[in-house]
Amino acid sequence: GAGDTTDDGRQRMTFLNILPLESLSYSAELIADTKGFFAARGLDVTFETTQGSAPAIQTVLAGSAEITRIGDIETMIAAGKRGAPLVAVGEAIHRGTLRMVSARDDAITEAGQFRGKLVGTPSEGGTSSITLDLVAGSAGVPPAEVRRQVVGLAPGVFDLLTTGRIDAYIVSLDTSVQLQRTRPEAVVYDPNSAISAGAQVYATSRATAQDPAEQDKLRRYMAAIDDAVRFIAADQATGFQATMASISSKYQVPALGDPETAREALRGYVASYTGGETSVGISPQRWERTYQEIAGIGQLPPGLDPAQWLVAGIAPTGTVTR
Amino acid sequence: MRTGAPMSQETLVHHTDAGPQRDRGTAGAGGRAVGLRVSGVDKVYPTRRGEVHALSGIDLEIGVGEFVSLVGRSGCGKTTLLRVLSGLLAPTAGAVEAGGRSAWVNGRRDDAVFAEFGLVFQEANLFPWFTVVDNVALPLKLRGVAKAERRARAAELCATVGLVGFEDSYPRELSGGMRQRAAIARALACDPSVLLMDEPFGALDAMTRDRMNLELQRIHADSGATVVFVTHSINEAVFLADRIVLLTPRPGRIRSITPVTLPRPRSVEVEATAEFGELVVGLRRELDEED
Amino acid sequence: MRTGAPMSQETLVHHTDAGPQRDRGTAGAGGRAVGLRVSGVDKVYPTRRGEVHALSGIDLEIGVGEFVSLVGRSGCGKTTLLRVLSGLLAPTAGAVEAGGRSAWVNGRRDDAVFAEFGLVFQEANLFPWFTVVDNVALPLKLRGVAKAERRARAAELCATVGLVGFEDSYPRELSGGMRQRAAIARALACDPSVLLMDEPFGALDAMTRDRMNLELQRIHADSGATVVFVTHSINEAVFLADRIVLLTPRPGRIRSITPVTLPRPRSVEVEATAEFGELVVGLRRELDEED
Amino acid sequence: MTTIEHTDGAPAPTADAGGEGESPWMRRLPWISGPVMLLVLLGGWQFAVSVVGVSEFILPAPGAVAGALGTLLASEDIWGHVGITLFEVLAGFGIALVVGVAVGAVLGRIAWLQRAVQPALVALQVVPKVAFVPIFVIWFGFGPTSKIIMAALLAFFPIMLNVMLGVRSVDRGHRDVMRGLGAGRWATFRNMELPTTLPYVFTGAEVAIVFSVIGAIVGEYLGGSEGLGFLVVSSLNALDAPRLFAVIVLLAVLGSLLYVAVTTVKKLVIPWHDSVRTGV
Amino acid sequence: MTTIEHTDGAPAPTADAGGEGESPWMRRLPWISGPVMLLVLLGGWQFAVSVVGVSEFILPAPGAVAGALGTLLASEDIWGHVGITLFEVLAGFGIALVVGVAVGAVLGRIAWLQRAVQPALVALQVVPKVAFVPIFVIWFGFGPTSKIIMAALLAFFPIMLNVMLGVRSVDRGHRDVMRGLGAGRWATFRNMELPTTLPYVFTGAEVAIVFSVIGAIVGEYLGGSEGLGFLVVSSLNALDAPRLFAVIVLLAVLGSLLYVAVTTVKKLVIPWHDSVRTGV
Ligand SMILES: Nc1ncnc2c1ncn2[C@@H]1O[C@H](COP(=O)(O)OP(=O)(O)OP(=O)(O)O)[C@@H](O)[C@H]1O
Ligand SMILES: Nc1ncnc2c1ncn2[C@@H]1O[C@H](COP(=O)(O)OP(=O)(O)OP(=O)(O)O)[C@@H](O)[C@H]1O
Ligand SMILES: [Mg+2]
Ligand SMILES: [Mg+2]
Repeated sequence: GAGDTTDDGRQRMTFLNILPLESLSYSAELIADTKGFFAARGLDVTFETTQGSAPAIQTVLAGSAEITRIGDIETMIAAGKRGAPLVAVGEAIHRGTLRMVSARDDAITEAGQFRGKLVGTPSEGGTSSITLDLVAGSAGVPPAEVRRQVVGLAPGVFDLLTTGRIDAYIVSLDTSVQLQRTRPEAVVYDPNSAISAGAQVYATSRATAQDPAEQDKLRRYMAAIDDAVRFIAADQATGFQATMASISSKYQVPALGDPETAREALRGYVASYTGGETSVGISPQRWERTYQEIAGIGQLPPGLDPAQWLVAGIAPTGTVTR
Repeated sequence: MRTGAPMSQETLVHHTDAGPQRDRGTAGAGGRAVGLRVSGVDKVYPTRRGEVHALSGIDLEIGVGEFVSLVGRSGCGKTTLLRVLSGLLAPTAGAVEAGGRSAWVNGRRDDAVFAEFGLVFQEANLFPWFTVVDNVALPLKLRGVAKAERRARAAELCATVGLVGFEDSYPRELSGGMRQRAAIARALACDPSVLLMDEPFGALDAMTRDRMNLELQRIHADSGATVVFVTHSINEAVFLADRIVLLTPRPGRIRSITPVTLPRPRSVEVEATAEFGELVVGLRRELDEED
Repeated sequence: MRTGAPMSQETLVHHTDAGPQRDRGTAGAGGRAVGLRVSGVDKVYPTRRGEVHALSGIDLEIGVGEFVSLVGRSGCGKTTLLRVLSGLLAPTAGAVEAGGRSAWVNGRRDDAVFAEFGLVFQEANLFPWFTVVDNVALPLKLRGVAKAERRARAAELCATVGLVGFEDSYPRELSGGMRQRAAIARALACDPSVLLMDEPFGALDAMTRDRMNLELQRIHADSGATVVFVTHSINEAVFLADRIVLLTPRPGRIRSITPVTLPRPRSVEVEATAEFGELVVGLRRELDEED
Repeated sequence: MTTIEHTDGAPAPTADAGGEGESPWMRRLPWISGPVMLLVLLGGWQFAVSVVGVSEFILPAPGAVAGALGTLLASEDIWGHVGITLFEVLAGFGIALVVGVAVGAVLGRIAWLQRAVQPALVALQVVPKVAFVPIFVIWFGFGPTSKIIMAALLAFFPIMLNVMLGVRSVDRGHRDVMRGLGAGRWATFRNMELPTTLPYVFTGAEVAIVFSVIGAIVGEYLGGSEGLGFLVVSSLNALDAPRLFAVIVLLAVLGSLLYVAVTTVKKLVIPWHDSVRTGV
Repeated sequence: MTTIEHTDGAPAPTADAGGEGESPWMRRLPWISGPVMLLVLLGGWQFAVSVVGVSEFILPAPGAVAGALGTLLASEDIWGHVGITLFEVLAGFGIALVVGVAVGAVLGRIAWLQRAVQPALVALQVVPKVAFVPIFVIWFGFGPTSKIIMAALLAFFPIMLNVMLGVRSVDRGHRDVMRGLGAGRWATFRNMELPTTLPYVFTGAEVAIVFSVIGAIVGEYLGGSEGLGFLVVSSLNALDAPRLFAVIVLLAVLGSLLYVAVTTVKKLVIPWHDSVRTGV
């Protein structure tokens, strides 16, 4: 709903989450909402869920929502390979949040070990699969030598590991934390040690990013996210007491049911928040590096200018300190 | 149509005792205004095994208010002819007219022509989802008669056909003969000006049948309706009809048309008269000759 | 059962001219071995509107090879009694026996008792997915007769009932009377030792009916089958039966049992005899008295 | 020779039993068999978990699920989710019923039209709806509309095909009666085709209500943050197996209740039909 | 007074037209209407893209899709995917047909059993299958088995319910005939219930074949790396809209062909039934 305002004069905008909103992955959004950072910036943000990033991109391109948060890989492929008028305007999670889980008796701790393995992915042809290509590629393993199998996402997938149906599978940061706590035999591999791709960026359509009125909303949105990220990072000192309380005041996040796991996951997210050069900005150098990595495994044509898919001046500059 | 004209007895005698082919071609309505007319009607049923020629060169005029019986051997085409007359079956060739209007226009039935027809089929064809009284009241319902009124009229008709006490039964709770009687009541419900009946009393015992015959005669006299009545009982045909049309099979043709000049109203005693006996014997002989 | 025993004529006369309640209670099989026996049979149909008492206190013994006709007014319970005899309907009270075995054991039908029964229903009940010859051959198919053999036998039966040329037609391509004849052929297909027929000739013209009557008489004589034959024609009942059971309605009770001692085989001329006439008139009078 | 007296308590003889109503024993049966089946299911489940040793992440123990169900039912917003899903299912089913009966009745009578549009209808069915989620969003927004459409799409086909079968199964004799009475299209539909077709409509509806539930849930998977389908996804994401199965139990109960509602309506609307008198 | 002569070429009169076979015109109609409908569809589609301006990432232009379809069909492994999906659909449908007819026939005859197990069958239907994917995988592996089960599950219900309706719609007179002949259960089924039920089975099968396609595709979404469902998801995730729609077109064609196959079999198997004689 572009242009609409609420009774008290706040502007409405829609954010698309590609997972259920009630997950720690969206802590920044949840805090910005519950702590009133959006309201303070004159925004009334509606969260809508789409299943996966592809519909989110399509919906943003169609103008039915202003902004979404997706992987840098998807953004580049959409813009670079498909020519979609999609641009990144900010980045809150600077380090990849995907993790590869394997079982202790056949643990995977290095990229090279993926050769010949059967890896479960949540969905076919998406970020997780390309991330796996990148990881394997970083150790000189061609993508074709890593077999993969869509296993979806369910509590029982880990048992496919233990029964030997798969050798590893790809999960999100929260899930990996939870698995490590509930399944002692789980071994987690962090792809950030091998690749620089994997950040999560705020994306919008080029048309939205170029419209001055919309630009203003986006700017305020990113500012509120900046506030939220700083709030959470600062809250680490108190063991995320305030963060968890604030989120729980409005949202029923299942992960908060187990505060220890939640703290662990939040620590991971804070590491990701603070892992960039600026708080919510995109580092052009890293952006370029990511492009090179993806082009290196043939998922993007070589010789493009990835800066084309960036719109600077929307995310506030400034760094966070932990 | 609801003129209540008394039955005229001056119908022309078309029947002679000469050879079996006599009287084919034109069969007049007997001096009355023509109510139903079929001319040159052929009916061929296409089946997987080839064509079945059910009717061939049927010409027949039926006067307004006339009572015509159709007799003939099983499978000779009586039902087919009745269905052609009722507009339910398109003839393969030939024309059908009712009340001076052509029934078929460009291969489509002209529904208006058949609006005042009452039909009784060889099967009862009651709707299992309606009770007896609702089945009987159906024609009234279609004409928009109010519920209370049509139920009252239907109850009356149930009494006429001897179904008192079964008004609220479902058809499956009736015996075969009772079902057929309900179907007759349904056909009478909207005071039809043309009544086409296909062996309506076939499933009835003699007593009930006699009573129904008298009832039908009364209805015919009171309403002045044109009636075409298929039966396999020659006695019944003679008892009821002004003219008797005899069909021969394969393909169905009109073999003869016999006028019945017995005075009306006829009582059961008429069956004992010599004239009645002669007519019956004559017709039976004709039927027997076929072999 | 396939004894081919000649018809014995020494059946006991149970019928007297005394009051309408005479002869109820026991109705013997007339000196033969008992083929079918019902005793104290009551049938009550429960309906939404309360109970319909269709049969009350029926006691009847039918001898092996005997031909019994059931007559009575429409709705008096003929079909109900036939269905009870055929084991299709459980009596509300009372016992049914066939060939000395009880038909109902703990509320379940003993199928073996009815294995050699042939049934003709008031409706033809042909299967629309079978051709005429396949419909007729169905009982043979169920008995495991080879295809060629059963088709040959079925074709013979089609000829018996006058359906030559229609063997490969589907039922919907037949006239009403032809369908009923196919149903009769089906009932005859497995040479039943007991034949239960519900107004089988109701839809036939007089000629065809006479022929079928003669045919049925021949079959009965040749096979020695026990036959129970529902009809609404008293003439037909007298012509065919050894004994005539007259039912009165509401609830259905046996009013009288009339033995017919006319010599067999009977030809059409028997209808002109005084004895025949007396029997018909007597039965008709009895029926008329009911009102 | 035994004399039988059928009294009310004894099981009715099988012959013509249909016509004689059903015994009270039959009517009470589901109330006995239901719990028995449930116990068997729970037993088998518990057996799988504790003896076969199926991982509790794949199949949590019944006790754990019961606990999660308790928590779920105690939470305030569960009824909101149930209500949303119920609304979507009923709305989708209602649309499918009306459109399915209308389209089925028309196509059943007009053979050339049926031949003409059938391929399109089939294609519409098999096309994967995931592909159209963004179009749905653009056209209908994020609300329940797209889920209702999903439910209606899945429910439509069985109803339509069954109505078509029903309209074509009309007895020829009955059709003759109506044509003989010169009944118009509407009167014919009202008095003959509809009653003939109702048993078919109900069979279609029994299939359809189940598929509308599936449709609504799938719709909720694909987008939105409300309803039981969303709870399934969020439990999956939270790796909360007991809660997942608790939601599944809720869904199974909801589906069964809706199904029972349809069969109950059937019994009220078409008491004359054999499919009612001999059971269900 | 006009004299009518119905010759072969003229449209048959509506009265009893059903009994007189269908005109050649009718038989040719789908071959005319099909392309016409296709053109209308393509026109509307092109209109949406070029005039309404739906984004090409949501709805690519027909031309782009045709191009992608060409590429897709030219690639070698597409037939492998089609084959896998076809196999899953047919296997699932076959299982559903056999089990559905058997269960439907049994439940249709034994009312108490039907009452007892119906709730379980309904619950089985509405339960979201995503939750059981890991169980499926552990029990049946990643192969086509779990997709076949999915297809069979979705297809089973309409067949079963229609068979139940069919068995209960058996004419009472026909039943009397078989009981009068002392026919056993199997003979009764073979000669009476099956022929009566076949039109219902086919209506169920028409619904079911469509739902097996849906089931197999959904199964492929949830796991596995083969088949058209896999191609849908991978195209979707790669944001390759033209390819996505090319796969959808393939699916629509596949589904329609399967549907036409079922109706063709119907025409061969039950030529006597009205639903055949009055059109498809
Ligand atoms: N299924 C049923 N349910 C309720 N009542 C029934 C049922 N079948 C028959 N009846 C009633 O039982 C009585 C006897 O019916 P039955 O069919 O035996 O008569 P019938 O002598 O065969 O008559 P007809 O000569 O007309 O066929 C009738 O009053 C009828 O209404
Ligand atoms: N729908 C049909 N398809 C093919 N042939 C048919 C059809 N209906 C009737 N016939 C054939 O047409 C002929 C005449 O049938 P019709 O029903 O008119 O006879 P009918 O005189 O009414 O006989 P009945 O007294 O036995 O009812 C028969 O040979 C029959 O086989
Ligand atoms: Mg006839
Ligand atoms: Mg009867």
